[in-house]
Amino acid sequence: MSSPDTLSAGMRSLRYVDALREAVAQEMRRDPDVFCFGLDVDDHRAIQGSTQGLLDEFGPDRCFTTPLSEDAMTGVAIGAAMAGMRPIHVHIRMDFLMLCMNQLVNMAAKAHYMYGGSVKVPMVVRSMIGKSWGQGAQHSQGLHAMFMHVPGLKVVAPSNAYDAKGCMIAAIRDDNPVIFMEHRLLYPIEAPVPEEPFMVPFGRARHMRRGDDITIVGISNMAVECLRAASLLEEVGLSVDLIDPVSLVPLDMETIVASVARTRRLLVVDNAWVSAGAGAEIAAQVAEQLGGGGPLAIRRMGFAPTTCPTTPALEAHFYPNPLTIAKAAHALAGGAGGWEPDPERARLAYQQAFKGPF
Amino acid sequence: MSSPDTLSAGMRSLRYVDALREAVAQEMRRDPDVFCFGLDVDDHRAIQGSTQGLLDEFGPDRCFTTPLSEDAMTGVAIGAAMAGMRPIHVHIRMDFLMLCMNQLVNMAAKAHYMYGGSVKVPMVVRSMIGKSWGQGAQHSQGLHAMFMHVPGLKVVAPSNAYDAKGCMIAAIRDDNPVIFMEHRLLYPIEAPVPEEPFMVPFGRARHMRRGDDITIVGISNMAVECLRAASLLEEVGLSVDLIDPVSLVPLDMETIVASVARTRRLLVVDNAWVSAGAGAEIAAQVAEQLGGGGPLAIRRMGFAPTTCPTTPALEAHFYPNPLTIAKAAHALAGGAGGWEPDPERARLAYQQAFKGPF
Amino acid sequence: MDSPALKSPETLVRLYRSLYLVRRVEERVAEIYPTDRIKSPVHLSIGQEAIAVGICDLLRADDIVSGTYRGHATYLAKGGDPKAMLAEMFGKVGGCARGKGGSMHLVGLEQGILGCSAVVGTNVPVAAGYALALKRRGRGQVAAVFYGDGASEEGCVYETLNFAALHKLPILFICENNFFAIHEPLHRRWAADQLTERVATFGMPARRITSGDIFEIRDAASGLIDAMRDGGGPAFLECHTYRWREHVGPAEDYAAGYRARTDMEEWERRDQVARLAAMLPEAERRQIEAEIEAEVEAAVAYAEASPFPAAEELHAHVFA
Amino acid sequence: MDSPALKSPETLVRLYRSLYLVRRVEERVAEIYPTDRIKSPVHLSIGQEAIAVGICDLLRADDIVSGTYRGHATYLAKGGDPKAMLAEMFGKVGGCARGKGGSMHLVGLEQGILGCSAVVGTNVPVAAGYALALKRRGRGQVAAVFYGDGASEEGCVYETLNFAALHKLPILFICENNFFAIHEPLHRRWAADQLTERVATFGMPARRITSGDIFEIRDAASGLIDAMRDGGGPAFLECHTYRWREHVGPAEDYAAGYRARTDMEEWERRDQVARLAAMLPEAERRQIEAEIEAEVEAAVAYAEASPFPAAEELHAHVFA
Ligand SMILES: Cc1ncc(C[n+]2csc(CCOP(=O)(O)OP(=O)(O)O)c2C)c(N)n1
Ligand SMILES: Cc1ncc(C[n+]2csc(CCOP(=O)(O)OP(=O)(O)O)c2C)c(N)n1
Ligand SMILES: [Mg+2]
Ligand SMILES: [Mg+2]
Repeated sequence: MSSPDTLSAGMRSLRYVDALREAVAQEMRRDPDVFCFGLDVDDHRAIQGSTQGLLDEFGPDRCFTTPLSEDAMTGVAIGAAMAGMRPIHVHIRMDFLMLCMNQLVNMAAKAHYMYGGSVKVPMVVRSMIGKSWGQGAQHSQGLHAMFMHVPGLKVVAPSNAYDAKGCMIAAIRDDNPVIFMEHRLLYPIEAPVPEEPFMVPFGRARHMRRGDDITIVGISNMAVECLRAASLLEEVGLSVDLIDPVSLVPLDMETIVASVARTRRLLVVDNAWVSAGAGAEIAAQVAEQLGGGGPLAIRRMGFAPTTCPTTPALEAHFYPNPLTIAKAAHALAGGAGGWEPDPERARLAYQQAFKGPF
Repeated sequence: MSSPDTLSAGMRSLRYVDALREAVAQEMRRDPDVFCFGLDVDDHRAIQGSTQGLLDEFGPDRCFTTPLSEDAMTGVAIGAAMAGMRPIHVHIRMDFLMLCMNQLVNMAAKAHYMYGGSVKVPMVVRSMIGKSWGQGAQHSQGLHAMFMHVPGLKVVAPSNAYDAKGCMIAAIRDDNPVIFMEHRLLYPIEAPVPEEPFMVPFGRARHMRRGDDITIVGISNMAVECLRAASLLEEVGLSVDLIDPVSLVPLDMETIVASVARTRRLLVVDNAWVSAGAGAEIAAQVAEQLGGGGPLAIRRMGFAPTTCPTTPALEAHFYPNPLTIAKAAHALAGGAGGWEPDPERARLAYQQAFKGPF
Repeated sequence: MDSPALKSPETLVRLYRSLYLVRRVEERVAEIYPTDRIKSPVHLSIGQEAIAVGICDLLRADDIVSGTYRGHATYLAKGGDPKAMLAEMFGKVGGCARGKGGSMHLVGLEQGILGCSAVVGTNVPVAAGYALALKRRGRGQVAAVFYGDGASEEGCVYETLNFAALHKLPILFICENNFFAIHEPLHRRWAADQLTERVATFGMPARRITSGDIFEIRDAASGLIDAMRDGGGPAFLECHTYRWREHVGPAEDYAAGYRARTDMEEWERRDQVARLAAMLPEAERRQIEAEIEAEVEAAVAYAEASPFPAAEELHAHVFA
Repeated sequence: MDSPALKSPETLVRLYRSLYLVRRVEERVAEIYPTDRIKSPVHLSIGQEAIAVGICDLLRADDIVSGTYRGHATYLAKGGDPKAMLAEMFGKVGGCARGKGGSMHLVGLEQGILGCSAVVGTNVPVAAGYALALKRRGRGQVAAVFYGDGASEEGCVYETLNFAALHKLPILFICENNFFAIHEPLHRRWAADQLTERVATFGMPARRITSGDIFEIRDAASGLIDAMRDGGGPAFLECHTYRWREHVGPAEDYAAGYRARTDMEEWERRDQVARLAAMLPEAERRQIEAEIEAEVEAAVAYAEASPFPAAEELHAHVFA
């Protein structure tokens, strides 16, 4: 598998948001059955630019806004998909998926099975996770765990522009409903991305860094935050095996288990609540497969077990960050207590990564 | 804490369904702000009898059906709760909660927090899990994991008549939204239940059986199925420490961890899918807390990772049952391969427990 | 409407054949049910057949219907295979959903039958999505979606009406108003009996038909469907009707007290099966009935003979 | 409606005071916003004040309002505390939600202000639930729920209208139709411009007011609210209005091209703040304005001075 780290022929540095846009545009060119709809996809803001140009190139039949009716619009996507089209339904916030849970869980996930294989539901549900600047309770949730729970849905969470493009193309070509989660703060981050269409296959985790002391799994934007944490840990001599699962369903447990089999230490960092979350699933599978073989150090991090507050004074403590991740990993690896990475250096590393607003 | 096992003064043997009904009726008598509404609560079937008599005793202002509008009706419950009432909103299937996820997740769970503590949302959301006889894809789901994921919601899953009554009274008096899950097949099962109102406190697991060889956690009706499995295991000399968590949020991990600290073996059996489920949370917490201390054998069981099929030929393989539970526990405890409990005996034990239809 | 064209001998025969098939399949299901060979809840539409039959009679083979858990009539009237239907209800691998869906999830894409759903209202936006695809295809195909008076209360149904009208989708909405959702009468659920007027405000033709008359239903739908094929956009019919049996299960339930048997009897007097039977020459009627009896028995026999799915099938079809 | 009673000097003063307060608070917010001290998205209602002000003027202290993320006007018009509002937007512990809710979740139960919600439409059924409790209490209290033209498309809003009419809840539904949901105009979202007619089919009085005239709004609401207090059940008002600034943020956005500045200018000519200012004696007007300027500055100062919540507050209020 090629990777987002190295710039080779036919690649340019592309922002995450542009990678998404390019993937959709290329697929719409290739396949007239692909269309893109959802609130505000066709306005001048174009979902932060991620649908820019689609209306001009493909016209209002293939790129259109909807009434504020998320539930029915999800049903519409399902019906169109059953008829052989390939809808991409866009939500500007993952929180709004709660309005269409019935269609997603009771229809999309189940149709292929409960109709005995006689229909397919090839649709992509795009949604963005918001963070910071007072997004607050209802504009900040990462709810992927709910979708991981229900058989029949695929769930993808690319953390870089390369995977964003490759996963989007794979999602559009997939014959199943795919919950495609994006993170608002990743949108401006660049990575080398091939110009040609390509697929990042689901179910293959990406090794972002190789190391021997501790396995860290970082989900969605947390993969990026873990990368910064890993560089802080390097300074105290801890080498991190950093894994980005890329897709959560299917989930590449093989790569994760093989890593923890070596390190016997696992830290999962999620951009979501911990309880019954993606981290719980990963930790449980690791424990099931490796627990019999001797001591195993496991820890999960994620949102604080609270609603997300708007005030930055509290929000700062709501999310894991490179500092708290590094410290947790250090402790898990048996590091001597009291290590305090220089917060300035942690913040610096962090800001270098995110050029976007906070 | 008194228990559902022993009949003492002021107790009678009561069916689960009647325990629910009695709890609600007693609370409605005590507190005029309690009311019970939802589709079909006031018809002659009275939600399998669980709301029988409420209309007659309390009148149509306090016991009423609704239009088929689960989403708005959930908002109505929230608003009434904010105004100081104590609504009990009834859904005949847990699957239908997918229609009101937005109100439950984005409003009920968050209101107290996002309004800085200035409102409370004391409401109970009752729903039943269906099983067998062709319930199929959309009438059989146990979706508690989704609610465990979101801070601000309590989640209760009583497995016997005693807990059904005690938890219902506790849920009604609780100042927070409580997701109260019932299992259809538990409705006819009797247990000794006090006549007086009483509360079963949330966050205290119940030891259904004490043993030393393996810890089994059984959720909702699976607690009953595990009990049968435990008696099969006894025959081959394995003693089971069987725990019913009763409430999933708050979750009494102390009792579970203390048990696994002794047995070093954990089997969680849930009436739901395994992926990112309640079992994942329990297994992950156990691994976090005990993994460092040496080998640990962990396994989860639940629904097959498929949609629920209607045909009994397939449905039989969809659920854990005393036979498959006993075999899994036996294997986990290092029992010699190839043990096959007599299926007739397993089935017999099973049928004795459930008098209801399959 | 009693225009002669609508009562042409061919039409009469077609309608009676379809009505009789639906009625007899359901009566057989009711007979078999107590034997526990049907391992699935059944929601019979006995008494309500004329709506599905009248409307499906106007549909082309490549048109689409979408029904509910009470979907036997929709399935059969659109040309669904009674064998596959019965086998499905028996939980057999020869069923239209290989035994995985049961009575509430009948499906037949080859005959243009979108899968039925057990969550009330969910089929409505899905059908509209299918209609969106039909419109894009531009072959004049239409979709007809059936749902109950109860379903009309669900938010997603209103949302769908707005969207369908906005996009001029080729879809006919049919509300089968049988005055009850399970045991709850309209007056406990509807603030006002103005559903048809409400739907009209979305800017689509909307008509209420209270007679239960299959010709009136068919005639009303006919013009609407023709206009739809030419890009005229969606339309709506509210058809009054009556469920003769209990909500779920094979029996009558007038003893329960939530409705009066006399209400049913009024509808029974208008029974379209009996009415059309009387309009046909005796010999012709007998022949149709004999043919259909044979077809029904063959379906039952097929269902009996079909094997249960093998255990491995449990894991098939999770992902396409 | 220009009846003299409605323009009594007291009424005029009350309305102007409220209008001016809302306008000035929002203008101050817009001024402060670029300094990044307001750490929250802001959805200004500048230009739309007359609806909240006109209706809240008729409400008793123990009545209830429910607004949206664009809820500054609702909050202030119902007597919300500008200090608590500004502190909330600054993320300070002195805020009405202790800094946990921000601009989109203003709340003030003591003044009868149900918390605002950032998920469009969600506040509507919640307000109806509150109204159900008010009805049970039997003290003649009413609820007024405000929502946008976009919200009117959400399924739960239709569901709520039916339920409110069915149960004769004391609730006034007010749709603030500013012709846009973010940047999407009505014609891309509404199949037909018959919202008011549609709501009337639920069996409640429904009126459309297109003028933006605060007296017309107040007068229309007055009769409806009086009837409601006596058990008359819910009512609906669609009030046309116009959002002068961008959807979220402090600036104008006519350069974006999705709407014309001239459309705004037409509404600006009808500006109720300026209109009422002109109706007041100069001295009286100046005094009101001076008082309010002082109040606004005091609120800003309070917000600045209030501390951020302590870190431990993160874990408070998860459960009651
Ligand atoms: C969303 C949802 N809510 C509730 C139910 C339970 N339920 C099953 S059928 C039914 C009545 C539906 O009434 P209607 O739409 O009029 O159809 P009918 O059964 O009369 O044909 C109800 C409430 C359900 N299946 N789905
Ligand atoms: C359920 C939901 N869908 C989408 C959004 C994104 N969104 C925020 S405001 C808005 C427009 C709402 O328009 P309207 O109800 O007319 O209110 P206005 O902003 O014009 O006052 C949208 C679509 C949301 N917050 N909630
Ligand atoms: Mg009905
Ligand atoms: Mg608007």
